[in-house]
Amino acid sequence: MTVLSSGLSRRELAARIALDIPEGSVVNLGIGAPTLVADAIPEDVEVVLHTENGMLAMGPAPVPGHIDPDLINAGKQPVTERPGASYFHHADSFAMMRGGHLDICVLGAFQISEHGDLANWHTGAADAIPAVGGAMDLAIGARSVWVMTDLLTRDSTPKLVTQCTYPLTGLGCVSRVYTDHAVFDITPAGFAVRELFGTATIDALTAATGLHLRDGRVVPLADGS
Amino acid sequence: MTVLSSGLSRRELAARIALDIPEGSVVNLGIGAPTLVADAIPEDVEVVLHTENGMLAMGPAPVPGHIDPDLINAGKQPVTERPGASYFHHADSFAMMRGGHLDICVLGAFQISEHGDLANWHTGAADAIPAVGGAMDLAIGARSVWVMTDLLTRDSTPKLVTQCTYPLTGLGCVSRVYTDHAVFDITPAGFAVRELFGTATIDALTAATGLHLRDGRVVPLADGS
Amino acid sequence: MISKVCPSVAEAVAGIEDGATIMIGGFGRAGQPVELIDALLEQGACELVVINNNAGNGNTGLAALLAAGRVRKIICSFPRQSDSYVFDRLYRAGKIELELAPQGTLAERIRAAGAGIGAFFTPTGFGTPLAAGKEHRVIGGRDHVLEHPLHADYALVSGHLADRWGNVVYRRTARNFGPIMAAAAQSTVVQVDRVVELGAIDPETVVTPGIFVDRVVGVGERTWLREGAFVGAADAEGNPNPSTIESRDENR
Amino acid sequence: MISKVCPSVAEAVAGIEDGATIMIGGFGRAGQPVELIDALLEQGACELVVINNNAGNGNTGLAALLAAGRVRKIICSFPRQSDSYVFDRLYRAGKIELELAPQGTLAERIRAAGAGIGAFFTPTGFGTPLAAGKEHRVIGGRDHVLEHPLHADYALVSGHLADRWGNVVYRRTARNFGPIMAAAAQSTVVQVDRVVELGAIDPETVVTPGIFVDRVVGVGERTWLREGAFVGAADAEGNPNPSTIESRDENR
Repeated sequence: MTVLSSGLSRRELAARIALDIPEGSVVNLGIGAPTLVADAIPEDVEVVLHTENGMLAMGPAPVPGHIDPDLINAGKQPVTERPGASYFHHADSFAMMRGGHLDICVLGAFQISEHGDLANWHTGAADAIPAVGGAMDLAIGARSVWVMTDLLTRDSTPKLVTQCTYPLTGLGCVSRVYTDHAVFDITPAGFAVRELFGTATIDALTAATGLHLRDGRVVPLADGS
Repeated sequence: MTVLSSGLSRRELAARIALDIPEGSVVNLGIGAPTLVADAIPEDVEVVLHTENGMLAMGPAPVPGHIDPDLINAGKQPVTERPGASYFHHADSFAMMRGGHLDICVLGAFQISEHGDLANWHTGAADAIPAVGGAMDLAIGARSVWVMTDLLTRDSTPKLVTQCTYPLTGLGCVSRVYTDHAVFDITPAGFAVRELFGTATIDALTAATGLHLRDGRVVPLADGS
Repeated sequence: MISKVCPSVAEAVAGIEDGATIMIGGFGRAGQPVELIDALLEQGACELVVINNNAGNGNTGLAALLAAGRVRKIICSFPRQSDSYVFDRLYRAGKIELELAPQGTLAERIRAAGAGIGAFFTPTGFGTPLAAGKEHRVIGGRDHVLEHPLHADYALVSGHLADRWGNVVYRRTARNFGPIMAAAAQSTVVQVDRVVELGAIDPETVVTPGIFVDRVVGVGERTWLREGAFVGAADAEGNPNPSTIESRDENR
Repeated sequence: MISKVCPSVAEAVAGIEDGATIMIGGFGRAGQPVELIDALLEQGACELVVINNNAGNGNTGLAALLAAGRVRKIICSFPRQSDSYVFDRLYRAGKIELELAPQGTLAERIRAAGAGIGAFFTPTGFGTPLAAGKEHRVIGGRDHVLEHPLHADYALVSGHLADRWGNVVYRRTARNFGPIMAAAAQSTVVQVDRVVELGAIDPETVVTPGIFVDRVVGVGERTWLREGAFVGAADAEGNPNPSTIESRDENR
């Protein structure tokens, strides 16, 4: 049985995701790891970043000494403003999301099912303080919902599953999952491997996840299985 | 039987209505005759006029040669802008109305029932082209809905009725009716005469309308019945 | 580079299909995208369903589209105006279908479409013929009726300034239905007096963010404006009235 | 003459009753009306129901109100933050009630209250625990749940500038919940950096029209601003960081 070696780093994965974002897209990067994607979009490529706290055309973190506390992202980190930016209130911001106007959002996940169900807001643990934020609105709102996550948890439990056991964020909403070892499309027949990273093979992924995986590679790589 | 002599002119009635508008009120004057009320509000009294096509603090008609076609009222007549004005889109404008934020609106009417039902958008005639505009939104939205109307139609049919026969604009929404001969409050017991104009008497009003009218005068006038 | 700017109104309305549902901004003349409507007339699409507050007036703009027999149905709040004779004639002849909505319900239905709301309960219209047949519910002791979103294939909107990303600002009461229609349509075309540089519009003042806009076309400043400032030069219909122009520089 | 201007934050929050439902603007620190919250703490009202996106962080502002035991229940979307230890402790001790809503549903419920909408169907949350027990309906082939408006007795909002009529403009992402909360409450109190003359705010740029505002109070400009322009002088928490102030004139 093939074993998965170490996969892409988060920064490498963010760069890989950035490559798939067409110029002109309006993109929401949620909070946490997906926000790394912003740094990987080339300066001369016009991708419009939406932050749900009321802004389009968000720019990168400010240089030291130029933090404007009135200008933050959904993760409450200081950001900047790009030419072409706009501000709006929360109802308008979520109208953009719920109304299907965002092209892409990239979210983290606890679990993704082969039907595209997403669980990313609550572990279900009895003592956990639940906090959902804008995750459910993004999950049902963006035209394409991509997940950026490790394939496995620290204790090697797969995050890609046949059925989510954690409380759901949205049903059938995820279209693609970017992990450290491979990219998966969600198809009517379940997970399809779109791309393999490093030494990963479909066999190794199957062994690690216990899932039935289809080969859905659009551009087979020389070093693929 | 007492007979009603000629009552107040529209301009006089508009001035009477203006007296009842407290400073600081936000007021919508609909279209047609009620718009005359605007001219009767003293310059130094701050009443904020709302026009449903997206403006607060509308001012009077422009001087000749200063018509701005982008600045009109709900009747599509050119108006001006006062200091403290604001502009907003149609959904926000009607949110103000439906959300109960207007203090007063003054509307015209075909019929008003003793329960406060209003009919002012459609005669019900088969060949009439129906047009409702913002009347229904004002009727249910403003905190106080006042009607400005003649007591009788040209053929002496009363506009104040026990039950409207024309298609309704809103149910139980009118609180006061200003007519050329008297001002009426709508009370749980029906119409109450609040004030008489000129030589009008409650007997004469009763004779003209066939209604049971209560005497609800708050400040009895020396020349009243 | 993102550029939604079209070189001509003809290109801005290209591709609109027969049978399309089209939102057209404006309240009377204010905010009516006259140049885009003229281009649509030229373009030829027919059997259209039009959503507008009114049903056209005079002989130009929306009225001209109606007169040319290109509109199958109109959804509006106030078709009857002193000079809405084109619509009046078609309606009385049974040549156009009319769906009437209270103006605030019309606006909220358009807003709901853009905001992804499936339906909403409103007190407006309860007990009137315009609520006939609609689902009714008492909420908080008050009667409400259920209303559904109004979606469209296209929105034709008139703004004041826009940049190449489609950020738009409006002028005064010409704003009216523009922002909500821009958000409610699959494809939104905005005509503006002037296309300005990206970054020239203060982000705090953007009314329609570019996310809602697909095409932008500049149609030139109106005669009563100069650099966006009012100089006084029109009648109420928006027709130029040069005798009233204040210190207008004809060489501009 | 209309003047909604209060001479002090104490007068701005006077009259807030025990048991009141209070919307508090802000997303994290941005737009949080800290001076009004401090005044409310001083004022003494208790058994409050608070509606805010978060549940306070650090020891100041909303967190201080919670720490003082004055809040019975909080309605929010995201109570858990790295420094939300005050809420965390109260919640785990069963000393505060939590109603959790998806952020967009929270915003839309607030908007619905201000807009007089009785209820609305939204696709957000369907199939999740946050939709449990809520009415469900398939509209246009899509699952929706029914959500109801969130009203409040008071809204405490932080803006940038206001005039004596209560017209308000905000700064950048500090706008967030301010405009919709101002419209949803029976009584709205807005703190701003500066109160300006009536007419000083361009009518095209007003974000919250005065119709939604009952009281206005100026609390002084933040250290990182000068005449409303950013000069760079704070850390991410909004604490002054004078070493980074650019050419700040200390005599102003």
